[in-house]
Amino acid sequence: MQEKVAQAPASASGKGPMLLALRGVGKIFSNGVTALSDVDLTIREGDFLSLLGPSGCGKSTALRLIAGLATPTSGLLDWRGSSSFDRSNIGFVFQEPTLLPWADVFDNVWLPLRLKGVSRAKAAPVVMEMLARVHLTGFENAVPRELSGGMKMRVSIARAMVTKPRVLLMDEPFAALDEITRFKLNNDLLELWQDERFTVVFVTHSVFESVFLSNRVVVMAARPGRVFREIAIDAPYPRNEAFRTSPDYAALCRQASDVLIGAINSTAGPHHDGH
Amino acid sequence: MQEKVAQAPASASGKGPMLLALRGVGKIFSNGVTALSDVDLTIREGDFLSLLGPSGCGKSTALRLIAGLATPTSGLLDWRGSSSFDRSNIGFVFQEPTLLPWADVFDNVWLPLRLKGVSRAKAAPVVMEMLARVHLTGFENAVPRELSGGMKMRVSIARAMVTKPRVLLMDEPFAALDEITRFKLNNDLLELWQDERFTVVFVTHSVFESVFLSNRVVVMAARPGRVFREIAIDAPYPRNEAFRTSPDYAALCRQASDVLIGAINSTAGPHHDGH
Amino acid sequence: NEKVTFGTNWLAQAEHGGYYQAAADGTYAACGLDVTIMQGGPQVSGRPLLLAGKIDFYMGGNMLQAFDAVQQDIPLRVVAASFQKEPQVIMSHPGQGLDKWEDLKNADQYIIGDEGAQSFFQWMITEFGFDPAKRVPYTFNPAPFIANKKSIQQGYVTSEPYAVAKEGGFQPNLFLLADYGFDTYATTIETMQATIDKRPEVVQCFVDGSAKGWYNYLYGDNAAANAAIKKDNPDISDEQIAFSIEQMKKFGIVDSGDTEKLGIGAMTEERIQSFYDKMVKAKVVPDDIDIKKSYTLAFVNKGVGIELKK
Amino acid sequence: MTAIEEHALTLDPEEARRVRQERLERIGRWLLPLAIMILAIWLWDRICVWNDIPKYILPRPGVVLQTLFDDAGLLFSSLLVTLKITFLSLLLAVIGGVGLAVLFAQSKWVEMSFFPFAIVLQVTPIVAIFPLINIYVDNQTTKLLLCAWIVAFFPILSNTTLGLNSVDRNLRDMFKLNGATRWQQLRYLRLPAAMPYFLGGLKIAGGLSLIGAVVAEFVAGAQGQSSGLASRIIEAGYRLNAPRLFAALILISFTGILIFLVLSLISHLILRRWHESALKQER
Amino acid sequence: MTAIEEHALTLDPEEARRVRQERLERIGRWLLPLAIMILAIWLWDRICVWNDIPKYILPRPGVVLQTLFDDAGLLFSSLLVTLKITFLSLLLAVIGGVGLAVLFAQSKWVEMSFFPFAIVLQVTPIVAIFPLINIYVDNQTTKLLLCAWIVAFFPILSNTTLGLNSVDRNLRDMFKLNGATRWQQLRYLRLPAAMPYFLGGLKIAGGLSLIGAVVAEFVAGAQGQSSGLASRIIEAGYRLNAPRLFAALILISFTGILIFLVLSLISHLILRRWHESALKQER
Ligand SMILES: Nc1ncnc2c1ncn2[C@@H]1O[C@H](COP(=O)(O)OP(=O)(O)OP(=O)(O)O)[C@@H](O)[C@H]1O
Ligand SMILES: Nc1ncnc2c1ncn2[C@@H]1O[C@H](COP(=O)(O)OP(=O)(O)OP(=O)(O)O)[C@@H](O)[C@H]1O
Ligand SMILES: [Mg+2]
Ligand SMILES: [Mg+2]
Repeated sequence: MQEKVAQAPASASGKGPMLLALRGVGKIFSNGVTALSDVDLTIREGDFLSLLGPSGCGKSTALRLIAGLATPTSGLLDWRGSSSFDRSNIGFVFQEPTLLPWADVFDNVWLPLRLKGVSRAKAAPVVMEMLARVHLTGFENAVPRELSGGMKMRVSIARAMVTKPRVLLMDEPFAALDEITRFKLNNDLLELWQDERFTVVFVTHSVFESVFLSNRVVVMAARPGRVFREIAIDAPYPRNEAFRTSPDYAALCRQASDVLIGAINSTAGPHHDGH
Repeated sequence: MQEKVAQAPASASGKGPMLLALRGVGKIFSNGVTALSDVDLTIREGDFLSLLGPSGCGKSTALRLIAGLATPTSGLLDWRGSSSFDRSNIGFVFQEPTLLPWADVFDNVWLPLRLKGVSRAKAAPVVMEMLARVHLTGFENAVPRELSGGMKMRVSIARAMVTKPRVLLMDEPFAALDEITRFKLNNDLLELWQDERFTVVFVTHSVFESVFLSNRVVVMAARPGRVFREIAIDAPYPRNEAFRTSPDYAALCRQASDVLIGAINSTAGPHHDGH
Repeated sequence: NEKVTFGTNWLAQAEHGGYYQAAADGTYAACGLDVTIMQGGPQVSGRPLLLAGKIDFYMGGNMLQAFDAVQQDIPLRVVAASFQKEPQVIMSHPGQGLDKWEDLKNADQYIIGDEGAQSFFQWMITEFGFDPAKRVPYTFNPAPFIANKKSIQQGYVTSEPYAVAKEGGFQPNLFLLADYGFDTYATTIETMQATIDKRPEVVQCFVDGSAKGWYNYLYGDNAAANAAIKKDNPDISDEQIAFSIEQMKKFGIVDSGDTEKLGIGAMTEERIQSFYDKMVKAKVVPDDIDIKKSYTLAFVNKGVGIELKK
Repeated sequence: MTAIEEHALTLDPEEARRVRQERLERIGRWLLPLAIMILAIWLWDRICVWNDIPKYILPRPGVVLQTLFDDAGLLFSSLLVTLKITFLSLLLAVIGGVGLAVLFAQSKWVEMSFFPFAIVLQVTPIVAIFPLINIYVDNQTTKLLLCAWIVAFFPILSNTTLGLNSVDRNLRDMFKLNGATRWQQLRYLRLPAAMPYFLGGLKIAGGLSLIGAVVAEFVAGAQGQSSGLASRIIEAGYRLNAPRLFAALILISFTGILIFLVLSLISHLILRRWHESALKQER
Repeated sequence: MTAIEEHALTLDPEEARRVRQERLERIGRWLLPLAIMILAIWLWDRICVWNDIPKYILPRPGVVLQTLFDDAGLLFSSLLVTLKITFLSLLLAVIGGVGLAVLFAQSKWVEMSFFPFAIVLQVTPIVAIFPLINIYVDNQTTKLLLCAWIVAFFPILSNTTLGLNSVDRNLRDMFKLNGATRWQQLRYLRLPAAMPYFLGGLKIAGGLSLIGAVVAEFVAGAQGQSSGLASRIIEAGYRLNAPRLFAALILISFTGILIFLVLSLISHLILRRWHESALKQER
């Protein structure tokens, strides 16, 4: 809320105050896999930052580091400006739905609010609104195993957004959705973002999606996972169907695509040689 | 193998002998949800059929019915021509990776062969080749929890293909992969399909992918799940990057997209009204 | 030599001395038996083995169970009574108002084992007004008795009083049940009618051997028997054994009354009948049991071994 | 409709087999166990007859049944006494087991420090420590409960601890991220997730608390007049009254089976919406 | 590097707290349980002294320790006898429990038909049926094993059955699709999936087979020289040799803890690569 006031009007490249900087961050898992190596990345308040990169390049790992669910084995995370950033201000959409299997859809979405002490009755309107946003009205009482893959993912998205977090970390939230629904949700998300000016770090596999949504696209390369190139998407917001069909968009997509191809080809390791 | 001989040369629309027909198939789950209603669909040998449709429209359910993992509550499946079709000739890529959590990547891919009595040593070259195809060389000894989401999915794909099944059912196999890798795997799959002439039923959310790969796209609509329209993709095989940039392709994609929008809008139910 | 097995009802102790003696010094062997002694324990019951014919002889506690057997149509016979007196005592703390038999029922707690509860305690209830609600099981550890001055506990006159005196540091009052009318024979030798019918000589040999064994154990050199006892039950101490023997002599447990003439193991019809009548009167057993079926005097009262008494 | 279905049956023999088997299974599910039970009883009878086993060793089932009828008053009032201890001790086992498991789940320290004591309780023979209990506990019911509880609590503790530690990592992360307190994490995540394990432990503990109640009475004795089945067994054993002994045993066995069935039902009702072990295979 | 890390510590107090706690935990994990154990023993001693508890009721730990030393020969040879029965019966419990669970997993019919018998075994007091065993089983070791087995097998059976029924539905479908035989499904899917449950049952059964061995000996009696700890306990109790009694109890307790630790280690080694309960929280 305060951010909205403190914030410069909607702009393309992040000009907000710095929220978080990853400085030389590396992550080596105990089995010896280097998931991330020497990642430098600055995230500004109000950024819509997309992470793009081949499978296994460390996108999810980066998100987990940012959320504080994992700690870097080298380097550091600098939450300057909000030195003790309250992690319950983070909304996280995991790559897998991660729902409580024993709770129904309503309870799953209610959960974050419940943990903050909001009663069922009080939470109900908010929860129902979020469910409507992800087109799940009518499924409040279904348990996860009665849902399709995409529906589960949408419950997960609703849950992450229900608290109106200041920072939203999303790990391929729309991967399991058809393109039309995906576009709709893209638009919804952008609208919301412009209204509330939270910060988004968005992992996606779709070049189109990343360009359409974000003001910055960070392309990562694998083995070891690292930042390959950063692309500023300087198109103005609001973006809509017109933007989606504009030549600017196409050009940016091509550019991002080329960078991604570069990233994939730069990947060391034997398994890409054959192709 | 015999199919290859019996088969007319690679053609766009399915002209092979009928493999399976769904006749008025409906599926109502015990919680009362109608997942499928009155679905008629004929699958010919050698078809590459894509199922396209909004989330929750019953694509996965249809695949499970075909595989015999579920039974229709009305209508019937007609495996004419191969009256007692051997289900172990089916390869299935589940929507979720569905790996054995205690087994490493090699063992997971080896599993279908192992169940057919193939020893580790004998299976090794095949397994390693499949792993190379999905770019996972070097990860043979990792267990699933040490893999990224996309890597898990690729293991699952490798597992489904390792037995060289006659029928391949794939439930959004590439959804968790970046576009570049996805394109590569698309090409690989097509090549393989043309060589071996197995039958593919392919669930995807990507209009582009469905058009690029298949000779028939079946668009489904939700609530109740049903076949909305079938689109024949009459472009000749082999298809390659040239096809991907051709105006034909773009037109077909636009057509499929429009049908999909129609399907989504035709969906009954309250949750789409607000949008 | 014919192999026979004798089951006792407790871990090896001096109260089984006569049998160990006869087994150790060759008395049984002399009349053609190769006897194995199978020791029992607090939760071990050998009687079913006797009933099933897996063992040949079993050590009965008192006559009541023999009566029960008749009642259940079980062809089980008492062939000899090693103890003329039931060595069972009730112990109480001195100076706690529990110094007289009549006062014992006022104790806070009666610590009585399961078997006791089914036999002499029934008699104590009906005959002397003990309160069944105050009974707690005796798990064969006298610590609760020592700890609770207002409690009474069962015990063998030959055994528990020693441990209580040694560890508790006081001499408990001892009330020998036999002195208050519970005049059953004890530590009997039981066998099945089939054994008596088919192998009377074996029964005779065992009864005679046991009698001789007891004489030798009580009055002769019992070192070998004690060694055998300690082998079976390494926890038992020499002092304890000495105490038990002394008490058996002092109270005439094994050798007193009828045994003077009839020899160890003696039983008389009159005594059994009189005990039965008492128990009927106390409503411990029904009055329609043909107790003649519970014993036979064919193998005892022959004065065997009296000459060994020094 | 039926025509179509029949058509399906001819078309797909595997399917046909499945349907037939399902129908059979529905009947067999209740009939077969009953048949086996009857067969077992018949076999018991035959064994007694064939081997000429005298009734004071192993009475024939008919005799036992007769006794069960004749002594019904005595036996069932005893059963009630035993059942009281059983249920109370099961309740205590649940409270104690879950309570301790929750405590242990708080930190590895606490677990490592106090689990040994739980094991000591589990492996200590009650007979051996009963004198201590007898000296320091006055109330008879308390003594019985304590003994029965010692026998029954461990499986619940062990299984619940395992369950609390088996929570999916991603869900745990999700809770952490949402700033859940320890208590909330326990209440909304770990306890529900541990449910299947806990219920498994409960099913073990159900039988154990019954046997615990019997053993407790063996060791701690009857409570005045109102003596439970253990006293009946001891008495019958001492009196060489085998039919009554077996009647009491049969009563205990059926009670055990009943407790198990009830606990299974509870378990099924709690888990049926989400846990694999309770889900109906929907096809 | 350290400079950077220190910088990180100042920047993120939560992180700093975590690191500190981790370090503490690593030490505390072994130190604390030891300290608590020592504290408990000290408390035991104090209670004895404060309340003037005579040594025939509850001897002071020093005395018990002394006895443990003095009677080491006797006690440890008895322990060995008991341990033999314990391990053999645990082995049989594993074989029997898993075997039955596998059998029951074959079909609901079999489970419904034979589970009742397993429950009957679980709830039958050994004391009551021992006479029967005693009559029909000749070998003393067999008798003891049978008793201990009856006590120990049920948790393994129950937990393994639960585990075999808790297999993920999708994995089951995958096997079905690949034409896995019943045996293959068991071997490659259900048994590995049931592992965590089985190991949980094993941890319960470990203690139970120890107590089962002791109880068996209580019931079946000692046999000549090679008598186990139960005989020591009975006789020591009867003779009011409390120090020896408690020395024997302590020996049983420590054996129980040791068995539990060993089984926990085995469980950890088997599960550590994949199951939540054994995974190190990697951050
Ligand atoms: N728990 C773990 N233990 C060991 N290695 C891991 C673990 N999690 C991930 N990795 C490894 O770290 C690397 C990066 O994984 P990550 O999940 O961050 O990839 P990603 O970019 O999200 O991929 P995807 O797009 O497929 O989800 C991979 O090589 C993976 O094998
Ligand atoms: N086991 C089940 N029990 C009850 N309802 C179910 C079950 N599985 C699926 N459904 C319902 O059936 C419908 C179709 O599900 P299905 O998984 O086939 O959708 P889908 O087309 O694969 O969707 P997605 O693209 O999101 O994966 C959904 O409405 C879902 O809620
Ligand atoms: Mg990922
Ligand atoms: Mg689906």
